[in-house]
Amino acid sequence: MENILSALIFIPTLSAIVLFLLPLNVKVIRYASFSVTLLTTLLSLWMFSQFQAHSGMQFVEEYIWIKDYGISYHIGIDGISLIIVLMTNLVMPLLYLSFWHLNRKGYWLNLLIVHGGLTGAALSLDLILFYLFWETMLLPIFFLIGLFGRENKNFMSMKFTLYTIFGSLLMLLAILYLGYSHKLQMDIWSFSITDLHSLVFDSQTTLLLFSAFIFAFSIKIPLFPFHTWLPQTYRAAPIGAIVVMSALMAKLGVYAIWRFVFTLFEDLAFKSSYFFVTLGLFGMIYFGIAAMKQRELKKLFAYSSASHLSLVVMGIFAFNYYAHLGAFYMIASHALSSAALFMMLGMIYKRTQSLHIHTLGGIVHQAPIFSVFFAFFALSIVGIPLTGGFVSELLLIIGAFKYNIVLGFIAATTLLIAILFVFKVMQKILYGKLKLESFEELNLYELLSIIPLALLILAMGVFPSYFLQKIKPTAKEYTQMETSYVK
Amino acid sequence: MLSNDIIISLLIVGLGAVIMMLIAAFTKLSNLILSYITLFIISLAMYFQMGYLGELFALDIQAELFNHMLRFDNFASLFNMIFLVGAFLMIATGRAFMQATKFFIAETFSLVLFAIFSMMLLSMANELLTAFIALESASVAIYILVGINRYNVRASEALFKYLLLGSFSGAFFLLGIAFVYAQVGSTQLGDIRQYLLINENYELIKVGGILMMITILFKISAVPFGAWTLDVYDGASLPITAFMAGTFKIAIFSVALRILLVDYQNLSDFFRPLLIFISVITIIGGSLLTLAQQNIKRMLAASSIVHSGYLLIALSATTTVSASAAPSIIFYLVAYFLSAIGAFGVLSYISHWDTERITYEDFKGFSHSHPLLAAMMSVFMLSFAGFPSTIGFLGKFYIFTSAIESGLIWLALLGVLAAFVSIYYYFKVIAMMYFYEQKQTYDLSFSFTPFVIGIVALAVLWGGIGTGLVSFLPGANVLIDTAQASIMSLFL
Amino acid sequence: MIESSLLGWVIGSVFFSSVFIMFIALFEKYNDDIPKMIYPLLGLGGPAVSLLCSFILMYDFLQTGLETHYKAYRWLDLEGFVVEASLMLDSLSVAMLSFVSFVGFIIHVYAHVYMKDDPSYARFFSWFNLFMASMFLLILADNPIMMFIGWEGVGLCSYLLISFYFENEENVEAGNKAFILNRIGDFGFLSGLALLLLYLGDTGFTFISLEENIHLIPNGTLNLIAILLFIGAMGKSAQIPLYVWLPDAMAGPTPVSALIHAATMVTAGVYMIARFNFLYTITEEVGLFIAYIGAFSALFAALIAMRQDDIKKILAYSTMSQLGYMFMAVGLGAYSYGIFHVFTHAFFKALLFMGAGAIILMLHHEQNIKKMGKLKDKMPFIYLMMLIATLSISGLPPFSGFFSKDAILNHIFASQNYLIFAMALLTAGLTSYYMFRLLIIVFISPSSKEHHLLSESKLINLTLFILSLGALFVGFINLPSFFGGDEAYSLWLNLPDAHFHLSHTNELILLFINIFVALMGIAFAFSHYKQGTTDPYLGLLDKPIKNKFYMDEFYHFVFVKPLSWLSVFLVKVIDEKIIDTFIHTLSSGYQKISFYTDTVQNGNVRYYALYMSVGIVCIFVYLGVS
Amino acid sequence: MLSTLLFLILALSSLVSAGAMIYFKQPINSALSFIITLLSIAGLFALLGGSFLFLVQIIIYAGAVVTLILFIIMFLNIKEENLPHEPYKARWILFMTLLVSPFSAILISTVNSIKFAPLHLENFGSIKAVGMELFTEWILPFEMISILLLIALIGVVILAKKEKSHD
Amino acid sequence: MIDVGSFFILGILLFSIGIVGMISRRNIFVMYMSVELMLNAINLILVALSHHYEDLNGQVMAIIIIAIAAAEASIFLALFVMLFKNARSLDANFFELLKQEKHND
Repeated sequence: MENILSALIFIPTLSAIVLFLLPLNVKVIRYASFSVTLLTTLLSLWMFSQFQAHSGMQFVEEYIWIKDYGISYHIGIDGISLIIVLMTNLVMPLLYLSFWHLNRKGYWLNLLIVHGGLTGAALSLDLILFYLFWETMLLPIFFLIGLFGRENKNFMSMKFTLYTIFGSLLMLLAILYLGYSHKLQMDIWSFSITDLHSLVFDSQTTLLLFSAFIFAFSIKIPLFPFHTWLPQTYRAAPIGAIVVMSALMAKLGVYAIWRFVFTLFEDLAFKSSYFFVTLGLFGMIYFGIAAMKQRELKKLFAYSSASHLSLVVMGIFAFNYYAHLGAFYMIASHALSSAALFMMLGMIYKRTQSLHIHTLGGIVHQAPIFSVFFAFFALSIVGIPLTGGFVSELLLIIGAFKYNIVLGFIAATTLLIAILFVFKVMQKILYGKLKLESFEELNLYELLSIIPLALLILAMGVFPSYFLQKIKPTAKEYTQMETSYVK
Repeated sequence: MLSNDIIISLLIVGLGAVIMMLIAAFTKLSNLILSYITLFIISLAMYFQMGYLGELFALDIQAELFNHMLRFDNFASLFNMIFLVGAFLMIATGRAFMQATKFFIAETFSLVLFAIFSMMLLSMANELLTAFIALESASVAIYILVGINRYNVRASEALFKYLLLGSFSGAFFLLGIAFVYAQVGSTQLGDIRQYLLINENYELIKVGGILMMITILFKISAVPFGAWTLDVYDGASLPITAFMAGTFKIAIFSVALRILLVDYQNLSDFFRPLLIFISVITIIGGSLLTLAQQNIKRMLAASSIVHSGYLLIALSATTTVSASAAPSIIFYLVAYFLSAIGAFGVLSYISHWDTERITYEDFKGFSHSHPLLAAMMSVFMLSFAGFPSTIGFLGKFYIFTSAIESGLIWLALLGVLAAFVSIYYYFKVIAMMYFYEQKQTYDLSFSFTPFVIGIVALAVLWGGIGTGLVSFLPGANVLIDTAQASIMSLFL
Repeated sequence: MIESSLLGWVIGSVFFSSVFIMFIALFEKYNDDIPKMIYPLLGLGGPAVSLLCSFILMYDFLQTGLETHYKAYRWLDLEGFVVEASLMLDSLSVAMLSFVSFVGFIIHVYAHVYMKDDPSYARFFSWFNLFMASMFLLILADNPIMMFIGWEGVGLCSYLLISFYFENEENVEAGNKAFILNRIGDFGFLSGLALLLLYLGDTGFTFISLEENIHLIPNGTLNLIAILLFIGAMGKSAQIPLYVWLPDAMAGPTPVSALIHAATMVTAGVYMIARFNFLYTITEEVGLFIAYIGAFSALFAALIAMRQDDIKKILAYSTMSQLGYMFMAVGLGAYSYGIFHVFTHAFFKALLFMGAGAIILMLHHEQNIKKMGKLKDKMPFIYLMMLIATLSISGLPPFSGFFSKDAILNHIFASQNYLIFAMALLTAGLTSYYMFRLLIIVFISPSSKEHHLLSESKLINLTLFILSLGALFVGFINLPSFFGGDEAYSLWLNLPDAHFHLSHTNELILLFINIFVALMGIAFAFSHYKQGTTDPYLGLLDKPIKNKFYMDEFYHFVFVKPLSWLSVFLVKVIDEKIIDTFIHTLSSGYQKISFYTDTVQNGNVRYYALYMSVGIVCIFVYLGVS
Repeated sequence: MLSTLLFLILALSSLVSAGAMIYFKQPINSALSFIITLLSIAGLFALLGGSFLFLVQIIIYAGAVVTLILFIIMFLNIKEENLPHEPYKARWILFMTLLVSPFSAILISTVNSIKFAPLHLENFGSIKAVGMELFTEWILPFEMISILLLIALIGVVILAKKEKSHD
Repeated sequence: MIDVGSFFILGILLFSIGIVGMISRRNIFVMYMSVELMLNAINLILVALSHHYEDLNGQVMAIIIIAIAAAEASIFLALFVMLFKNARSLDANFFELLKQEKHND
């Protein structure tokens, strides 16, 4: 079972291709793809059980791909990629359940491909390989938006794709330059980060490369000036795509900063940490306030997740143990909560064909179970104790204080940011007078799709130490700097 | 004797051409059978060619025939192989189209074979005038193929433009030969190199080089010499367009590489800025032109200008230290040629009538009626756009790395930006196929064309992700190795 | 030992009863054969069990005097920083536990009657018990993190219960307001904790270890932490400036107001300060600040209460001002007095609310006192109860309120903060004034219209009666030496109180002053409201007081308006106008250029040749110059 | 001396007739003046001693090609209205001359940069010698020419073949 | 005293005239003849060079080029016939079908 990671990557992808080629009806495809995701989930859980709690790479596989350029199929997993992979494999099957009765063949297949792409991007340790997956997972999103979106879906799918690809193309250039300079310095091509780690550049080159990478990732996350695609895209995109984007892809952007930017440009990342911590906090507040007056639920939660992700970015750039741990934990917990929330938005949309806050109201009267779950997930976004959100926010705040007292206070406002809109939303759509003539209660599939998430979020809030133990070593990786760093 | 079995595939093609001509003249065989015969001839030639492809540094088969007029080396053999494959795929993918349209008369196939024959000579030519004759005869064959549908005004206009401008530009090549001859007293490529190594004053050779370069730039449709491209590609019928875009362009590059690498190495300092400038304006102009096109055929034509721009980047990189530049050109050529054959194949398959203008509109909802074809088309578009996991990506990868390697990082940046723009117009096709309701229905006759296209699509994908892990299938590795070997064989 | 796990059960029983109730209620409609009895059973059973457990624990504690610790599991374990999910029972928590569990249970019984016809009875009890659970956690936590979890929990439950009648969006608004203001407090609390963690995190993070290592923190930081924690207390205990949520919180059902917004939750702030006594004893200036805040809040609330007509609002403001007393006490280092006042206050304030609730219930949910009147002989028992409570809150001997309030006043005087003392005294007078205003208007003064009342319920009267005993007698457990007592309660609590000596003569004088002030208030109330319910004109202050000093409007204009404006600005202007426009201009500009370029492609072969020759000439010019 | 004179006359006539060729409106006229150009070039060949080329030039070019052109022109019996109406011809020519002049100037200057042997007139391009050269050294290009002509033949057949139009 | 160089220069001049004629005239016959003129100019140069080098390569090349020119000539003329039949025009500007149809945006 030493090829477990490859299995995780390729089982979904290949099965998607096979299912596409076979002339099957939707029902079969749905069952098949669901069972595939279930299988990968089981595999990933097994892998989790085998995972040792140390900071090194594990389950490493390496095969030559293009030898003249030292490109190799080099994958491995450590604490943080473990989070991404686990989250991907946990969310995906539930996502399938959440809109089980959808009769669109392409939906399932694209999701499968995205599944594989995400896993691959999270696991690859070779820049070219990473780039391959990074781009590949863009395509299904493009299709999902274009095929199943609403309103100006075609325009938005194109805009989203161009926006993202623009970033990644610059990154590609940087990657190539890195490989070349490895040739210059070690006179052999290589794109494996373990080799590139040892390169040395003059400050200006480093800055350029660094910013190329950061640019690409901060579009995906998104960070402050590069976020304008987000609300419109979320508005146009179908729920499946949104769940993937907000719950998984955005996190992948943060992960990529950690994996590549920190590995390659450790010092510069560390020097510029102040800037990014500030940017992160600014983004957190900016998006939080921007979300306040949104009336379209998808856009609202788009902004809210952007705000949380800025907080995460702050965390990983704060370069201390607590902040890093908090960031990781928030990646996980927020992935779960936002996935659940967007799924439930999808359920609302399925029932009412509208996500505008004014058309909804008084759902409690007809669907108490739905309301309880919705409220629970909304509160987990706010970071109520006994949810994973609370632990992560606690750790992040401590980390921020450790980084700098003043910024610590700003970071602590995260307690206030989310409540600006979450309670409004609950008031408007759950409470209040009855606006809808009928809102049917969750059916079995939908229940099955969200109950695991709810339980997991609770467990993460109640037994954090259990969940943290396997990622603790990784979080320590870049914290040796605290000592050298005098504030 | 030795020389014969070296050029045996060449002879096969030549003879086949003549035979086809005679068959066309004296029998009334149907298009179908003729195409099968042609395919058979080509595959025979391929079979013989294959032998030389395998052994990389086979010095013993290095031979110069006909008192150094021809030079047979790995370089030539690789290109010959590509031409043969190109012709094969062109006919195989274009068959349905050729059947649907009446005007592909019997002579077509012999012309195709003649064109291939001339191209093979071109890639072997070791003497300037020989090269020109080969170029000219290939061009003439293609002129006629462009105008093959002579009742179509557009086709004849395309022929007119191409012929006039072609012969106009050809004159420059000849003038260039004259200048070279004036200085060196010979037109053998080896001699020119020798002369440059020994002598100091090479003004005329330089001028001659420029004059010959003009023709080459014209043929690979670099801005500002490539204005004909859109119209001619548009006017020609689809398989022919594919043939021009794929195979013929490669032939031009074969001779260009030979001349530039072997003979004009010492003048590279002079040519570099020229090539860089031209590649820049080619890329910019091409990108600008492409965005404006409504007709997919024209769009592909214009985008072929952009691809020539990429190739010119690598070509200008060859004038520097970069060793990987020249192989990267070959790789990119193969990548582009596969994608182009495929894309035009799909186009030709879905358009029964040549007069039909395939606009973006016509593609609306194509995936609903033909999911597989749409998927293939998407693969080709992605490969054009240089999307990862297609061969197009690796092609761009090599080009850009070679550019960076030779310190032309700004060119690489430009290329990246152009690639970004290209994403737009290639993805537009995909969007049209998938995201819109069906406009018009194609009732397509069943034939084995789609299978060929499918194989090409698989090749495109495999070229992008193919690894050494699967030994029996040559991946990107093997191709790039072969390219490097052939480039080295130039200097032996 | 067995009791330690009982600590867990104190919380567990209520928590699980809440969870069960919720699940049964949610899935009720899927099978109909659920006996309706199950809800009261669980809803009252949970608190009963926890009451039992806590009595056992308290008994044990009073016997042995040993602190009990119960460690459930390791909640968070980062190198150097460990948080256990563990509970602690010491004198302070026993003091809180005693009345929380007791009053809590009583109010549950009361609520059972109050809510029995409500369709969402189950929802109510599920949340009510959840609140109990969080409150117990808050009290019994042995480290600040656990305390904070309880702290947030009670906040959440109060939000849920305030917006219990959610058909009316104003109630939901009130709930949101409560939660948001609490959250602002929590922001301070959590920041304080984070700072504590930074300094003391790796030396263990229980209250005990904190107490040991508190000296490691530099002084300035210490003050900062103290203030931050107090901000938390402000939010929870409705002190200026974070008080505005409390009056609106009365939107919830009356039992909620009685339990959460009078007896227990709002006093959590005081409890927290007392918990952190080791911190506040070494930061006097912060303590003084706290005391001033308390004093101002007390006076402010008392003033507003004079002109309120909603019976529950009046009580809410009185709660706020009583809390002010407590903060004065703890601020000036009299932790035990503060806690003692919390203790007594729990009884009489709960009694007041429940009485009010009873009235409201019988008057078909009429809350405006101006519409009541002459109820004395219609509901004599309730009148009696209310009277006891009112006397107690007005601080007249021998009622419980007297002892606690008197102790606090004495302490303030002894600590020579005369300004605070003056305010406290004035507040005392005002308190008795507005409380009797309420009493008189409701029960005595002539009423315009005739009420036909619902019958009063025995069970409710029983609960009132029990509490009234508390309101009467609990005062005696902390009998000061002046009355021959030995302040047993304070001694038993043994918190690090600041002690100031005060001569018996002074005490006597103070005693009389206090009683006199209270009586004055009563007298004024009688003189004003004997005949009619019309309020006398108060000159300049009249309008501001009526409008609660325009605080809500102030907040609205200073915080809410600008924020929402900013939100719109960010999205509509910065995102859409500036950034997006920039991007779109780029793309459209490129498209324009490309369409211009296309005109070069004019289809004329001669022009193509011309372009060629131009290119050629350019190349040759380059050749010429090079 | 004589050769100089001859050269000057022939060069002048070729240039002038070439200019005339690109200027005349009627294709017939320009074809005729083109013949004059060709003939004078043939004369220059002779001056350079390429006797065989002299013949070839006269026979193939002046004889065959241009005659063919003339024949076609006649055959199409082009009337006045078929001719393009070129109001700006003179301007175009002027403009192009200006445009091209740097090109030719630079070429000429480069040519001048090297020293050529002076002209000495004796006939060495005899038919036999040229033939020998052609069939030994240049055999391959010669063969390829044949193929090129073959292709051209096919092309002409295809383009000119009579056939029922299908539409 | 003239030398081979002057032939060379003459050839270049004729070549340039050819370019001019090719571009500035609209009559397709004249355009074609200009191309032919260019080829002749090259021939002249080659022959002059062969004279200069005293070998026959130049002349042979000239012959070959004449042959090429002949080949082109045949196609040109066939094309002209075809075009004239289709369009009844000798005007190069007349053939402008192949361009971007007016896009409306």
